[in-house]
Amino acid sequence: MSASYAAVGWNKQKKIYDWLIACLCFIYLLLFISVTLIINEQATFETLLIRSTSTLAVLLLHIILAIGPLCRLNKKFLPLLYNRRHLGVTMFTFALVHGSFSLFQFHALSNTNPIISLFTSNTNFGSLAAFPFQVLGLFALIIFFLMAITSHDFWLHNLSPKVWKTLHMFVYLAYILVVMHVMLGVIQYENDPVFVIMIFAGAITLVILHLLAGSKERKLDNMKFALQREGFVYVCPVAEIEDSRAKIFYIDKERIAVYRHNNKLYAIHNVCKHQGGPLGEGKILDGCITCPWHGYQYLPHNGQSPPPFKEKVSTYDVKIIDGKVWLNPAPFAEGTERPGAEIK
Amino acid sequence: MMRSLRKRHLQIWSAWALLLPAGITLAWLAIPYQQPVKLLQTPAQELLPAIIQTKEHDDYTLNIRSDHSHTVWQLEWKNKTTLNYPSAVIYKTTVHNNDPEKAELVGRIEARGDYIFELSPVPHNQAGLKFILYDFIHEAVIDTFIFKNPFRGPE
Amino acid sequence: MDNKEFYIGWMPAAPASFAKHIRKVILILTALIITAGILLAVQQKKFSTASFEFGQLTEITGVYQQFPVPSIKVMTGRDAYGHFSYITVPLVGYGKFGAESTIVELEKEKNTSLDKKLVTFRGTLLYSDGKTLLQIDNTDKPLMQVSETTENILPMVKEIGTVQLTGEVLDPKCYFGVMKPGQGKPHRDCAVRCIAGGMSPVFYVRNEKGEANYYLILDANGKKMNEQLKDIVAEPISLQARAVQYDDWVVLYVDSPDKIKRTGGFSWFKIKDGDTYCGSPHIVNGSN
Amino acid sequence: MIFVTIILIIVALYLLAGLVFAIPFMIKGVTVIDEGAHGSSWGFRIIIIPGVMVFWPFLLNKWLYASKMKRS
Repeated sequence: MSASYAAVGWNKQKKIYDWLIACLCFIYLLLFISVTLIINEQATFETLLIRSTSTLAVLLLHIILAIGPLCRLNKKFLPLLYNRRHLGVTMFTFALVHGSFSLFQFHALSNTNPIISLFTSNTNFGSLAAFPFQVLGLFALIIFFLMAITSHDFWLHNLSPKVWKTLHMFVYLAYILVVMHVMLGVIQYENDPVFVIMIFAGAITLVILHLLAGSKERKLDNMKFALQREGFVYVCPVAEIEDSRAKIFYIDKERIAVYRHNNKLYAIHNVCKHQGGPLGEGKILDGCITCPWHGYQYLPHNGQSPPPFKEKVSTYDVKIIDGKVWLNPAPFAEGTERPGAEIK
Repeated sequence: MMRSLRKRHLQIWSAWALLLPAGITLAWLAIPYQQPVKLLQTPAQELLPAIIQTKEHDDYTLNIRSDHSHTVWQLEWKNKTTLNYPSAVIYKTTVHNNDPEKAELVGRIEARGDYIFELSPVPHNQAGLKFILYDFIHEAVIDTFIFKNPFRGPE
Repeated sequence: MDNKEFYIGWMPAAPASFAKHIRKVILILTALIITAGILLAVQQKKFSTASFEFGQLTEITGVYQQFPVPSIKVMTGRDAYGHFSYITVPLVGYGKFGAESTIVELEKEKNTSLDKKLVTFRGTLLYSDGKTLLQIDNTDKPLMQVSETTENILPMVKEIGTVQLTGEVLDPKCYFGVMKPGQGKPHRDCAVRCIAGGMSPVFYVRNEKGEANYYLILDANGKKMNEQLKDIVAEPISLQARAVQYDDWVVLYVDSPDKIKRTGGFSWFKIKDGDTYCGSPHIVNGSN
Repeated sequence: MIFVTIILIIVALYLLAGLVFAIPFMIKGVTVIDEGAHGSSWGFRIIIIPGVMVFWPFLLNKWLYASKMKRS
């Protein structure tokens, strides 16, 4: 939304969300540190700090990566998605503490600059067992850093949603880097199978969730519409569209949402201008189509956000013949007013 | 979400479905195995058969050993836990002396393992036998043990 | 899903069915976080009992020796036969440096060689598993006292013979006190820095019970070989060397870097038994 | 080693240039390229500094383009 930016746009739900993040992180750190100290009086502060922050960051990363596909599989997970970037910044902060403290611990006070030492101490890139795993962690941290610094809506708006989304998809690369950082790093020393099983279980869970969500979306994308007349395509009977809701159709490589509002049908492009959320999975609230992801709103008849906001999406023509909905997949310019089709 | 991104997601995760398990498995198999070896031992003395006196502590056990004819004597030191001192040296002395400088060195023990030290004879008229476990780097007595003088013979 | 229930983040409250579901999810997450925290903490390897007396300075008096590594020989007493017994305390420097640069500076300051002189050093102790080391740092003004004359103490030397050993090269400062764990892969880069910084490398060999032997490593001429060793630290290696005991430390003289081989690899490739024997010790005459 | 050093120096210089750029950008540029920044809080301006340091050539370009558009 284009109202004046604030540092953090807190509202009631975001505050609850942030409190929950803080509580979960606190519980984890407290448990990890106190259990370690109970069974290992000899544990040192440095190692506790390095291990507690790194394991917490890896846990948070798994949660973050699971939220997306879970929401696509079941809408009731949406409240987790709403403020996911705060979870991401929290994860980055712990990863940064882990990374910078490890850099100090293992490389500082030596005959070489710590950052140069990070790249040059171990150059066994050809060996699996001796591989310099720290570099993997550093690259993952750089990706998390770029994501954290661009997590404000200012960047989404100015880098364009497409560039922003692409940048943030590098998190998948960062994830595999983190997994290998752990596997070629601490697991080579702490070779207890429990650690390997945990990381394996985490990876498999994420892979399954993403593939399930992806194949669900693919079904929608593979919809076929046989009946065509004068550029219009028959999509469904009118009765299938509930009031204040929409159905999404994939025609000519675009997703179009057909909304029912005040006994009329309107069609707009399915992609929200904010983060590309699925508008057709939203609902009409106060006369506006509301995106399920972050609540961005558009008027059904012209695809424009109500003032003072300035977002616009494409609109389409839709008509009803004998209780059947026909949709023309040729888009009008973003924000073009269309009359809609009256339901008799 | 845009279609290109949707497609990219599915492509990435299909690739990850193969790469992640492969990477994890390979890295797991690559954990180097360090073969335990036989350690270098100083030639061990023969342990004498009879335990004459013994003292138990949470961290160690001390035995005074002898052969059946009571002609040779040994101090056996068995660590039960890992000791944590920069130095741990055993001295043998009379009951009233606490100064290691005036005592005779028996030997040094390390953090783990069992040790056997030969004991030099003590005058028969000496009342008892005292061992001092001394950390001479911190200049502190760690522990003292008083035994009956075994050289007086069995009572 | 109920048509009326629709979630938007900026509304003050989520619809009841969403709230109920999310409460369940949060419970599951809490359980996950607790399980993971406990499991990860419990399954860590035991931390070693090594100690680093950080912030606590101790004075040690003994004979400084340059060979085999910069160290102080401290007399512990006289046994029943009148033989003196010594503990050798190797010296390490501040941070990831060996003691040599500090010693060179002290020698320049005093304008004399410290080798074989009776000295009192002030420094920070680190010790573990029967080995004790002293960190000397110029900011602590480490040299308290130095004698005028050299002491002529011959070490008790035992020629052990050629040995084939499998173990790991460590930097002694981290392993014997400063870091836990001070060995293995996570610590590898630090060990590389310490060895590159002139710390005397230590070879660590263990048996099934976890009992260990520690050796100092020098080349065939008794010179440091840190440069050749720094690339193979913190991984299992096998080496062949001539072992000689000097009082309470054994020195391995490695003829050439070819005699050092990596043995790490896929974990099912166990090393053949023949490679791991340890030469039976025998004593050759007790002098240099 | 020298290669790594050179790369690190370049990265450091790039970020430093970004920090220098961030000052005029915070005061003026941000409102030129994004209307949403009008009347925005200082908290917001501070929170985007790390991003400005990284993406400054892109923002500079956008700023120049926006001021050219305004003039013409």
